[in-house]
Amino acid sequence: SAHAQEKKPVRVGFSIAQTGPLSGAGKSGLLALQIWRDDVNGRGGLLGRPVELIVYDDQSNAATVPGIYSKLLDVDKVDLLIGPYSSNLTAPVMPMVKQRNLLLIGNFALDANARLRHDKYFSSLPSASADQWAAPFFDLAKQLQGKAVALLAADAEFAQTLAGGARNEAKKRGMQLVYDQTYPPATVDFSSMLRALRVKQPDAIFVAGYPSDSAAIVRAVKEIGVGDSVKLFGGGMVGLQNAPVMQSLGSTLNGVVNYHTWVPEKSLEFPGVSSFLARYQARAKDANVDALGYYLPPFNYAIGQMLEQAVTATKSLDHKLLAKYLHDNAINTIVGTVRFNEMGEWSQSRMIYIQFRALADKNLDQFRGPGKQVVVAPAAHKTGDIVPFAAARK
Amino acid sequence: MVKLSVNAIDAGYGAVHVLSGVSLEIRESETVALLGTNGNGKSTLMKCIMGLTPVTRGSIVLEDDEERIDLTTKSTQEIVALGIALVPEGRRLFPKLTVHENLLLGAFRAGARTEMQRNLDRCYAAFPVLRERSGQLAYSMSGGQQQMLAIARAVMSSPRILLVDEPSVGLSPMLVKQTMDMIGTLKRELGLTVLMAEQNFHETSRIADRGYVLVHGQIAFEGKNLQELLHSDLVKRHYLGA
Amino acid sequence: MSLELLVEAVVSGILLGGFYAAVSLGLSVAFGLLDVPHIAHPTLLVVGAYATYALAQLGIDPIAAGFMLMPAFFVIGVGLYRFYHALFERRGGDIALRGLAFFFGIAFIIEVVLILVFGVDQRLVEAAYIGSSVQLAGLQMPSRMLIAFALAGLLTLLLSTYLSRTFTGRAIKAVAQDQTALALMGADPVRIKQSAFGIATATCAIAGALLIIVGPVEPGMGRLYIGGTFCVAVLAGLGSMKGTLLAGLILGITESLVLTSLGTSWAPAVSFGLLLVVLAIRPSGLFGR
Amino acid sequence: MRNWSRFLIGATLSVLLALGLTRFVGNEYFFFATYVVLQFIVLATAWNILGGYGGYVNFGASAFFAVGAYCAVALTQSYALALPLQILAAALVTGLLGFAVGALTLRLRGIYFSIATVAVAVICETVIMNWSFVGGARGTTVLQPAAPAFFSSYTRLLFFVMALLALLAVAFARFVETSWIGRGLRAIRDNEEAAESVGVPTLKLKLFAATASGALMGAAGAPFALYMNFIEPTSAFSLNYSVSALAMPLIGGSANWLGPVIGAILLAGTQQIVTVTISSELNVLIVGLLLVVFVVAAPHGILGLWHKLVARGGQRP
Amino acid sequence: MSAPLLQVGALFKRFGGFTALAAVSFDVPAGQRLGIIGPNGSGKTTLINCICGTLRHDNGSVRLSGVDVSALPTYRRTRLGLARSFQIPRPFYSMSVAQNIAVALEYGVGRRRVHASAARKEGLTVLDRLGLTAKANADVGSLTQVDLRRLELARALATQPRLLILDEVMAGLSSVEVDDMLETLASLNREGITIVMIEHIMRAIMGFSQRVICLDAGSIVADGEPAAVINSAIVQKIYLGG
Ligand SMILES: Nc1ncnc2c1ncn2[C@@H]1O[C@H](COP(=O)(O)OP(=O)(O)OP(=O)(O)O)[C@@H](O)[C@H]1O
Ligand SMILES: Nc1ncnc2c1ncn2[C@@H]1O[C@H](COP(=O)(O)OP(=O)(O)OP(=O)(O)O)[C@@H](O)[C@H]1O
Ligand SMILES: [Mg+2]
Ligand SMILES: [Mg+2]
Repeated sequence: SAHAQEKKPVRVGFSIAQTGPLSGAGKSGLLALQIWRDDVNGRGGLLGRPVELIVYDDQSNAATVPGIYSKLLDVDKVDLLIGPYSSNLTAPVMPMVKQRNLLLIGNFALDANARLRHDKYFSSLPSASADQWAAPFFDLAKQLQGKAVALLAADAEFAQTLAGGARNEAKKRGMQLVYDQTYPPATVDFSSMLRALRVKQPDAIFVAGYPSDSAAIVRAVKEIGVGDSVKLFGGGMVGLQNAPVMQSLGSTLNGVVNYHTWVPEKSLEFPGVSSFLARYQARAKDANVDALGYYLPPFNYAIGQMLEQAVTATKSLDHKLLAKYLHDNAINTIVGTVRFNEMGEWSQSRMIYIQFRALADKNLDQFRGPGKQVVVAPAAHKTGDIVPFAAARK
Repeated sequence: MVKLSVNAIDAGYGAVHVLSGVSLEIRESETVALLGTNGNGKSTLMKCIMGLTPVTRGSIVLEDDEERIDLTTKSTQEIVALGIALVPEGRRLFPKLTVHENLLLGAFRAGARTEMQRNLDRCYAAFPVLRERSGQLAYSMSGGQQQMLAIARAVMSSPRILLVDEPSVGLSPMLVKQTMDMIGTLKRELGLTVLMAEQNFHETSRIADRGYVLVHGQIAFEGKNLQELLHSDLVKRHYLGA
Repeated sequence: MSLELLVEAVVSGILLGGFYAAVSLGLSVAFGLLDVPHIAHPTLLVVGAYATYALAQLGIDPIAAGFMLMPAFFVIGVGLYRFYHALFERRGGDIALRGLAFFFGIAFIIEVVLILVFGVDQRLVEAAYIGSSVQLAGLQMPSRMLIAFALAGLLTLLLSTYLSRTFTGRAIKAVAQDQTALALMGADPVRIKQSAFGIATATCAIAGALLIIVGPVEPGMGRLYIGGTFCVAVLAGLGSMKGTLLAGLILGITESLVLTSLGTSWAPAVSFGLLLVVLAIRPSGLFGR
Repeated sequence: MRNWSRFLIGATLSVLLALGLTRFVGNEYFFFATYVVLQFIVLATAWNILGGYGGYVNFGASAFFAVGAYCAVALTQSYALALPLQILAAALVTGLLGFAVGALTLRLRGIYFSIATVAVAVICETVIMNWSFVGGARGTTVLQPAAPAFFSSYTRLLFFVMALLALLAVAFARFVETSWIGRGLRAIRDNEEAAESVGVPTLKLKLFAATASGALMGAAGAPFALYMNFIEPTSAFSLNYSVSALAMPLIGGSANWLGPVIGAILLAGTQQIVTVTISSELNVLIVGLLLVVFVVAAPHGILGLWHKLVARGGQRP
Repeated sequence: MSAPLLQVGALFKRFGGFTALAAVSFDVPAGQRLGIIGPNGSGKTTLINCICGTLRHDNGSVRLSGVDVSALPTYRRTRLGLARSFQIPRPFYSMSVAQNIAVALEYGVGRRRVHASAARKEGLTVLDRLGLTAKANADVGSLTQVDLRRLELARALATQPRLLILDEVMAGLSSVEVDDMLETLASLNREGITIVMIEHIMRAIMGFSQRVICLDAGSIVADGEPAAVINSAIVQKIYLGG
């Protein structure tokens, strides 16, 4: 590898939020990509050249993205591109890569290619659309004989998209939306809303929210209660995957069923993931990021692996060849073997729903082992049966 | 025995020299008039005594039985604490506080707090309209009412020496008389020492013991008693409309 | 909407309003009374929240932590004011606008320091009263909101008594109106302002504790509270403590009613629309002078 | 008059320069970055007309910017209007919004006015959030059309358009400043009642300034969605626009039309550079420090500092 | 016969529950020199504010040359030839003395294009009249209270009024200065400007007015020849304290 160091590096460029509301996940993802860079360089780099990351902070603000990606392409002349974290920030990049016919691996952007149908876009998010994302939740609701559904979503991009999916999936299964409300960002007190919702006696409650709301809603549920009718509570609450939030909420989380991408359960022990997490967790404290790293980091490491496998196999940095390879082959990553469909989405959705069980308070380590975040859907990865909300909270 | 002496001071604002070599003296229980036409430095002199305008040369000394204090080295708060109060030009009330609140603030200095109630009664007795309007915000008082409030507020601080900058400005003739009477009363009853800049020489001369005339930032004339002052050419020319 | 729901919404709104008042009281002093364009106030709240978090990690109760932090915050406030005074007030000029930009700058700097020290993740605290509720005349109310309301009431009472009953308090009310005149009353305007700013900042310790008791905090959160806190302080009529409590309650009740009835997503428009309406009728706020 | 002719020559040269740049600069990134700086020149200059000259601090610049942007989006979605018409329409709508804000000055002074503009911004944002036609909270994709023949990319066209807008804004601000309008606004800033009593039609002037300022801010926002190929409320209503709109004139010097230009170039330029160099939480720190240092070191803006230095230099023989 | 220049008809003004003006009516024929006196707080300033439109009156009418101006904003009244000075001076602080005048010159008479050099000359004439020439380029902040009053008057004059209303412009002037000012005002009056003057300085009122009105508690209590008004029992009692 001493030889590799002398060669011109392979530059991988992207922006990721290190400040602003998206920075919590963004920073943990960045650490994962840096670990991948170190790993790949340890293995001798790509095509015998060292890998260099060119990273900018987009401040969680979509308005900075066009400038940043133009800089990456026109000034830094990067060899490979990764999208910014989250859908809203990816949107401005899509027309650029389409126009210039470049390969882009999207970073947890939901349904980013729907409009442009760019043939060199690939997603790292294990779900192709909002419908697909929400579907397992409603399967669970069906399983629990749920008919009346309440929907509560934050008035912001991701939550609204997901809520759209939830509405479709509920309708498909003939369920009735008895409450469907959007709440403004920075809402402090959810008790009024929960009371209004409780009156409608729903069987299932689907919440799409961001970290601060998610925590506040979960607490309000404990304080105010949601009524005896509710058998399934949870859905798309961002933030309940974050270590500090989970640790603080502790037993308050019991019974909540929420989406996730990876948890330490038997069915998700893909090769390499535990060793990655061990290395990640060792560096997390110094980097001041999420201590567990279950949500975004494995998938960001996987982004690196996707590029690595394609480049190594094709022995080329030609985007056309790389895209073709990614379309045609199964990619082995620490989050499993991935196949892409023609839209660049995962051909098999792997969004999982977990139920928090038997949690104690003030204990971060309990989340490190199985049994606490039981995968209840989809069937392929299930490690336990769903328990109705009230029963799971006892 | 209290005495305030201003010794050959120079003062000004940056490049503008206003006072040069001004000396004067105010002794206990005296009422001293400070005369001088517009822009000659009367207000500046008073501000110098209060430590609001820096003195570039000379000293201002307050003497009593125990000590001699050079005021030029003291801050305004310290000077006020020594029992000197100023009714400033332009009134400088707290516009968005009520009349009552303005008066209470007058009693801020430690020495005045114990006598607050007595002083308050005294002020309300002298200016009944202030009691009537005690809840009104100062800015909405009429010009003359504001002037009364400014004087009353200074009295609230139980001063030993009271500096008054043109108290009669904006007051009706009747109130000018009453104000002068009140200052006279304070002097008689409390032994208050007063330095008063005033254009209304006619009314001033009813209570003044003696006076100075300031011309172009210098003391142009010193009247050792009222008679001397009344007969000074300068005064005749400028104030008595000879 | 049923009557029961309405009553519950109003009660929730009152509690929420208490919280809004609590986070705005310091601003009512610093901005309302002292005329300091303290746009960094919400950021100091977040500092208070993180400081509470740090103490809570040591096992100290968050409310107790808030009170314990008050002296330190008083000192921080004094220091910040001295800095501001030396750089702006003493030099004169158009301080209102420059001060605004200055405090924006300060807010950004503090934000970065918070990121560097605590990271960017959300932080929460735990306590017995978080996640529990109290049965009050048949209504179930979150304990943490009740605490927020009680503390807001207490702070309002203390501050308004202090301001109207003590000499220093009255001087604080006067100091922004005419400093020279205040000096002529025998008070040192700079020291008066300094201690008032200290007091204003000390309330950020308690209010910050409330912030993290009520919900998770993150370093950039201050920005979300700029509109709200200034709205409350202005609606109150600058500088009135009772007005601040009342303005907080009005906003809280409005928001709660809108959230309970249909169209929750319109809550901000309704609250701020209300502010416009009040200003149209009373151009200097509810208790403005 | 001679001053004006010099200004006109300068303006013409700038247009030619901008046009030349779109032909001869190869690096696309240049246009992405300078577009943003130009956009801030328009925004800061527009803000200064009401805030700097008239003393009414508008704290809701982001509302004007975003409403302008959304107005253009709505028109593209429904009528596919040409860019100049979009800008015109956006200016018209935000001009009306400015007029409404100007009407607030009828009763509200000082900080009360500023907070009212914040309220206006929140209300506008809520409306957009709930307006599904333009994408609501989720935002919507607005693809750039093909670039017209002369320009090799659409971003270059946008750069040129923004350069024209900046010139227009600056010329307009300069006209206001040096004409009777500017002197009237200054009197209003000093003392409104006294101004009125010497014959200054205060309400009319304020309405004029608020309308013009609003229209220009809206125009600055109109091409935003095309620049991004996308729009969503959070970034369009970013606090950044409101802060910059007042910080830039302040840093440059708000008494003169050149002040906002200098402030915008300095602050927006630094931000652009920092975003792609230091690029971490430290870029927030740098903006913070910049604000603090400049308002402390240059109380009358950079122009004020410059005049002071020149005056001092001039005294020395 | 043409209408009087100013007609005030049954004017009412209340502040909250307090009635500051109660049915004030009077006419001022063109060319008259009218003095208004009255105890502090009797409503004189409020009256002017209502006439000029700075305050909106609750009831009644104000006519200029027969035209009802009650609904017009202040600036329109100014352009119809109505100018006033403020009792507490309100200069444009960011401007020099000359620039203060320039604004009034430019806006006072409709909005007209004043040629720079012509305006400068016109401005200088006005400043000269009031003895402010030497301070033309001075910062307003450095003026004394009395100069600020002169500036108030100069700025009002620059709007080229037919009717000039002065609120205590002579407060704080010494006798000589009062005489100077009276001289200036008299010459303005000779040029055809109607002048309404509020003043507490009796010498000025008596030396200047052709007619005097006395207000008390918001109502006119005396109106007529100066000597008759001054000697009336009511004026003696409420105003002069004789
Ligand atoms: N802040 C200031 N800056 C510069 N010059 C000033 C300032 N204040 C006063 N002056 C100047 O100082 C001189 C004296 O002013 P001062 O106010 O002491 O006079 P005065 O005798 O009180 O006059 P008046 O009768 O007008 O009150 C004046 O020429 C005035 O222009
Ligand atoms: N905004 C206001 N709110 C309440 N009261 C007011 C307001 N403005 C004036 N007043 C009251 O109205 C009365 C008349 O005031 P005005 O200023 O007209 O008196 P004035 O005759 O000019 O007195 P002066 O000779 O002292 O200037 C006073 O009692 C005053 O306190
Ligand atoms: Mg004086
Ligand atoms: Mg008056």
